[in-house]
Amino acid sequence: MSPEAIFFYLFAVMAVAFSLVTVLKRNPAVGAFSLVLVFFSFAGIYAILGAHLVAALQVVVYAGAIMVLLIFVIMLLNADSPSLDMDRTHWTLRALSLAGCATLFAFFVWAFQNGSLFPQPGQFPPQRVAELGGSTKLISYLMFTEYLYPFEVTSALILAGIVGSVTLAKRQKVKRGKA
Amino acid sequence: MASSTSCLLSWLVFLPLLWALVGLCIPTNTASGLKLSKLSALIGSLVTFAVSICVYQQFDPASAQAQLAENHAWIPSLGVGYRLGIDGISLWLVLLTTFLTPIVILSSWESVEKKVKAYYALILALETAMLGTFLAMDAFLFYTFWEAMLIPMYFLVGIWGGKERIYAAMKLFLYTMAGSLLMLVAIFYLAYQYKLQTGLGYSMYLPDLYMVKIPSGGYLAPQSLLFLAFTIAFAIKVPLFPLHTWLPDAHVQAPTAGSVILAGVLLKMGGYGLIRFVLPLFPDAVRLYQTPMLVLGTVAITYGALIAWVQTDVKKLVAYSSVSHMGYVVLGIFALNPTGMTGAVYQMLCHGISTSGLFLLVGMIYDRRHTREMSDFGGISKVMPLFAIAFMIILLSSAALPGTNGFIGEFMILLGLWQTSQVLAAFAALGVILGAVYLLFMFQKVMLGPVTGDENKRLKDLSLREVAVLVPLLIAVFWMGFNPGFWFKKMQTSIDASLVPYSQSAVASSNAEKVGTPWNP
Amino acid sequence: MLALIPLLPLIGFLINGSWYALGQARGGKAVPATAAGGIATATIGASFVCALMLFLQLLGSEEEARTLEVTLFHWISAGALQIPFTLRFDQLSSLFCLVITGVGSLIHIFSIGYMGHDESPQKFFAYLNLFCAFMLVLVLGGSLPVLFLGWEGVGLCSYLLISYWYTDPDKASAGKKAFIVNRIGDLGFLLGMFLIFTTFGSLDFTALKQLVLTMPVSGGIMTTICLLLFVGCTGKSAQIPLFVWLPDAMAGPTPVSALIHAATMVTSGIYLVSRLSFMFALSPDALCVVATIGAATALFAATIAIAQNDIKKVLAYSTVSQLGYMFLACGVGAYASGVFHVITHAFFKALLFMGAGSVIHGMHEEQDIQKMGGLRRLMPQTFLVFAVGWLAIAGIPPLSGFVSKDEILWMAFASEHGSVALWVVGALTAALTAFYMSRLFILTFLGTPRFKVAEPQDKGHHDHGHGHDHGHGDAAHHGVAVHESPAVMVLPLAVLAVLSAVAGAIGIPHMSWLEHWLHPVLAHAPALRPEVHHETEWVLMGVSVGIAIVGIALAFVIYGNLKTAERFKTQWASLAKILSNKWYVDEFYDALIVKPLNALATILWKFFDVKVIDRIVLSLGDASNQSGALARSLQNGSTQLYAFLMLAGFLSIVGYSLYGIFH
Amino acid sequence: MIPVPVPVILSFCAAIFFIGLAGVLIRRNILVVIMSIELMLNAVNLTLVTFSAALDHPHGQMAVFFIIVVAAVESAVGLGLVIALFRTMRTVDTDQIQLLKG
Repeated sequence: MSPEAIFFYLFAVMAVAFSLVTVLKRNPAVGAFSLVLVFFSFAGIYAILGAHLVAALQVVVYAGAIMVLLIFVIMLLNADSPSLDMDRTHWTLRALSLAGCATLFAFFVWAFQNGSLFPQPGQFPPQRVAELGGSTKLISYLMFTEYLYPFEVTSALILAGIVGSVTLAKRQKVKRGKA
Repeated sequence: MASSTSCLLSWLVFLPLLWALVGLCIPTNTASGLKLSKLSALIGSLVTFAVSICVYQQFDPASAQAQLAENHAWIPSLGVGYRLGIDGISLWLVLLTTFLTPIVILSSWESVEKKVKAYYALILALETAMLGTFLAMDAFLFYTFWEAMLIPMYFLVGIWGGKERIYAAMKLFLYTMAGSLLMLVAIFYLAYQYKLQTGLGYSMYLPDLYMVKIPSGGYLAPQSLLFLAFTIAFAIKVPLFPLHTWLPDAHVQAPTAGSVILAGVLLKMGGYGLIRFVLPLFPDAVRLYQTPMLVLGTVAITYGALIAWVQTDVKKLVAYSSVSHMGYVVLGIFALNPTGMTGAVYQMLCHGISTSGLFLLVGMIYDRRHTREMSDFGGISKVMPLFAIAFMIILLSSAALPGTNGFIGEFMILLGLWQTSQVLAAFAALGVILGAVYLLFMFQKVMLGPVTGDENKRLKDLSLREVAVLVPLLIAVFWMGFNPGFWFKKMQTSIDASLVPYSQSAVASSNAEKVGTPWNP
Repeated sequence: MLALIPLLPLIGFLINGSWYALGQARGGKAVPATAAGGIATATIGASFVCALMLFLQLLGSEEEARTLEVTLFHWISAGALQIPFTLRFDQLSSLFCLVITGVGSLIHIFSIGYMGHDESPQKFFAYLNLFCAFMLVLVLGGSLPVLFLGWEGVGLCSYLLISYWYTDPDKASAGKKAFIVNRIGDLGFLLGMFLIFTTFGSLDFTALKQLVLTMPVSGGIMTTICLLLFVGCTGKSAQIPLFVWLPDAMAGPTPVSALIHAATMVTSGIYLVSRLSFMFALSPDALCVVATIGAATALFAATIAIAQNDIKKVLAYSTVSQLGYMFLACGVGAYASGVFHVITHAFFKALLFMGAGSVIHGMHEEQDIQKMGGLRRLMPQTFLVFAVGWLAIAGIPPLSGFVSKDEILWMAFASEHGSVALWVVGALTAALTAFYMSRLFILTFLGTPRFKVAEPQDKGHHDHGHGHDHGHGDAAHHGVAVHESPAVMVLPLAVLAVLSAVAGAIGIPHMSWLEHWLHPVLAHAPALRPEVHHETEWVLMGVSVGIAIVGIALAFVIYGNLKTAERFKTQWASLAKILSNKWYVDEFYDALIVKPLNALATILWKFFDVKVIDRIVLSLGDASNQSGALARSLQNGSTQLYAFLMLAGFLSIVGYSLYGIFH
Repeated sequence: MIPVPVPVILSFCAAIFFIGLAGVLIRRNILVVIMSIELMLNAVNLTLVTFSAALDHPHGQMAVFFIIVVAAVESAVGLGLVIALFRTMRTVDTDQIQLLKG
């Protein structure tokens, strides 16, 4: 077993464990911190799979930006609300959901083991990627050539997101009496 | 069929609607404007009546064909056309409609106070829908008008009705709608069958549909199922015994005009539909279901009459009496002989006159006392002698006294039925007794006895306007009672034609092939 | 001219009716009875003149030509059903016409006096005229439907006139009862008419007569036809089981009782049977039923009449009883005798009723004979004419009642359809009739007044006391100022008294003009039973005279002295109770038919219609509501539920695909 | 070049995905729900990267790039919504937030 494989399994076990903590832990703050660890594990797996740019983005955007936002919100709401201490959904729904998830998970695992998913090899085997200067360079190149328009649209999307979240989160001059 | 040469029928159908639209433009924020809008509606309905008289004069009683026909393409790909025509049966129902509408408008002159303009517009729109239903020669057009009729009726009951008006309007709407959807499916089936059998494409033209051969035999054969689909739709409208419960609610809650139109014209749609669609389309199924239908009709007569007897609400009594009287119509139609059929058509007209009259009279007294409970009245004859006279005459017409219109209808229906089934005729004739029972009980409770209560003592007798409303009906009662030949002579050919599939020779060969149909002899 | 007979009264009705509608009904003043009554009497009088002239014309013509016919218009025509509105004046209808218009005219005149103080005399006379018109249509109608028009029309007028004083609920109810009971009979009439039409294809009397003779029809159908029609007769002519309306009908004004419920309308059943005698003659079974019902009714009603105290009720039951006689006559095939009795009965019963009316008028609306007595001196003229009527109905020769009744009894005994039993019942009835009529006469006119006689000069008071709902209280306190009726009332009585006395002349046995006259239109008189000898007739005649005298004598013995009467009454208390309660027939019908039907109707309405049929309809609506509610519970706003449903959907798609893969 | 069999990686992704889905379904705290959604997104991302590597094609990574961007925006807007909701309803309990209840 190669070191990469060992690292992969390490990260995988970590990710599963911390995601379970995220989902099951009552306190959302603890959940948020476990989630950061999940994100880091994912970043490691990306790196192992050769997607270095994605790994970097994962760390920067997810573990950095998104998590910070989340924790801010948690703290913001936690400050004046005892209702954050949540119970779970109705037990029937919970039981059925867990059963459904488990069944589907089993199905997927079974399908992945038995399916033939790789019809033909792609245009960019690792040697070629190396020739072209590494995956980061390749991705960046593609981003500004083939994916230029989606890339630009993304900026518009982010802009809309910024405006939207600001508008939503802004304290409005609410008329009194409306719950 | 001849291509359209005149558009008289179109004028007849759409004139009220056009007039209603014009009437909506009259500003009614002043008293004179209000009066003008009423007047305009009245004139509109009178003009329509005049047009229908023209139609009457152009009608040729010798021909059983649809006359004054109009034929324009509408949705050619589905075989739907704008096709109008008139025959001896629809002629009288059209005249009944145009005759009753001015009366109805005049009768609500003072009793309707809110949303006056909309009220009259709706009545005129309703007239258009009713006339369209009677004149449509295309199954789809018929269905369109048939459903369109419900809309103004729904609003008339729902806006100007009594306390429970929303419930009643909803019930009326949904109940009749449910029935007619069955009919719609059956119409599509027929159009599809026409396409299969002729290879010419779909057609909803009635004479085309009459030629469709539908497999028959057994209570669940295609023909029987189609028969049931149509018959349930029409039986709800008639209304035939177990499908009648919407009627008392609708009648009690509807404003006077609504009740009059409902009883006078809308119920006739059921009988008309049976004659126009069910008899020519499904002769085998009709013969198969003849006895059940006759039994239901007989039950309706006694059942409606018995229930009418124990009512305490005058209007409900009249409503149940309608159930009883319309039972006769079903009997006359399903007796399947010319006497019964003539009686049925005549009974429809008579019921249109006499029950409308009863509703108008109840409405007049309701306007004065704002109650319909019999126990609130007593000895009204004393304070309102003219009202008493009119009431008595209409009541006798409803009780089918010889010399009034009701007698001719019931006599002929029972005579026709007697030729089909003597036992059922004997049972149906019990309605003759029961009719007298409930009407006289009502008359006694309301009109006779000592004058009770101060309010009753102060009642005013009929005004000139109310007399003008009633006099045409009273004239019609006696005219129809003594000179039925005037009416029979225009409908005879059509009635005979509609019974062609049931004549002896047709019965003999019915299994081999459908012989004659009314429109393609 | 023929059309004028019914048209004239109709015109009178229209004049009075529209005058009423345009005048008094709209708040105008009441027209005096003399004016309204004058018009009405003039029209019916003119009608009488027409009838008389036509009758004379018939008399003068050949026997075969004694039919006048006029078709006014085509009434109903649809396919095979052709009913022209034909009036036919022949031997039978001519007699009825004369009686109706003649007696009718007299009663109209009488009413001018009797109804002099009524609130709306125009209405009364309009109804009366309308009645005459319908009655004339009934007897003149050339076919069954036309007859039926008159038949129902007279029923209507009877209703209107019985409940003429409608502010009294009892009187209004009496009218309603009359109409409804008549309607029950009419049902039989209608069905009989249908059966005739489907059997013979025609409803015209002349055509039917031909068809019946030529078409072979099974006896069963003929019997059914006759019995159905006879059901109609029992309704209109107040026979068992439908007689209950007639006594109640006395709620109407007395002239109405005289005209409708004694002289004319109630005899239309006999008219119908005679008119269709050619059919009845073919059905011995039907005849047997008719005779039995007639005899039973005669006896039954007579027993009730004994115990009644209302002067009009006694006469009413007597009418029922006499009508029974007439049906007995028809039932044994002696139609002419039946018609004969119709005529004589019309005279003496109208006389008795109007005499009673005169008494009631004079006594200020007092109708209880127990509170009368001694009117002989107070109302001498009425006394005199009433006595004639009494003797006539009691069967004292040579008055008309004796002649006609005796002939019926003879035929009941001797006819091939008759029997000794029928004769015994008839004779017993005759005795009872003599008895109760004498009782009535004694209690009313003889003896001493059993009321406080007021001073006759109290003129102003009793002029106002004629109102129908007035007078009882006054009588008790101030005494009754009995007065003889005015000439306008007494004169018609006198005419009728003369007629009652001499009318027997037209039907003297063995030289009966009437029988000869009616011979062509009626079925042939029945053969006599072989064992009966002609000498028996004289014996029986003697017996019936004897019976009448015994009855009268018995009444004098018992009621001549009121103490005897009281003792008699206590001796037979239970029987008296049953009789005065009319054998509890009304209660019986009420408990057996009316109440159960009403209960059934209520159950049908409140339970079956509302709780079953409508419930089913509404539960269909509810069902769609419920399913909507069910679907709505999915849309509960919980995002997680939606997510779960997505999961479930995905699961089911996967499951379905797997199922597809493995199968 | 891939150190472990592709099905194993994919199964791992599925595991994370369904843990996330279970979190969405069983938790009523809306913040935890949002975090669970992030988990699911990450699982999908890893799937894409895995396929990208297995199929020798960088387009999978491109998709992940865009997904990360959208996820960032999503969480920004989503958390803004949470704040707005909390402000009006004083709760982050999904059972209480049922404005769309029919």
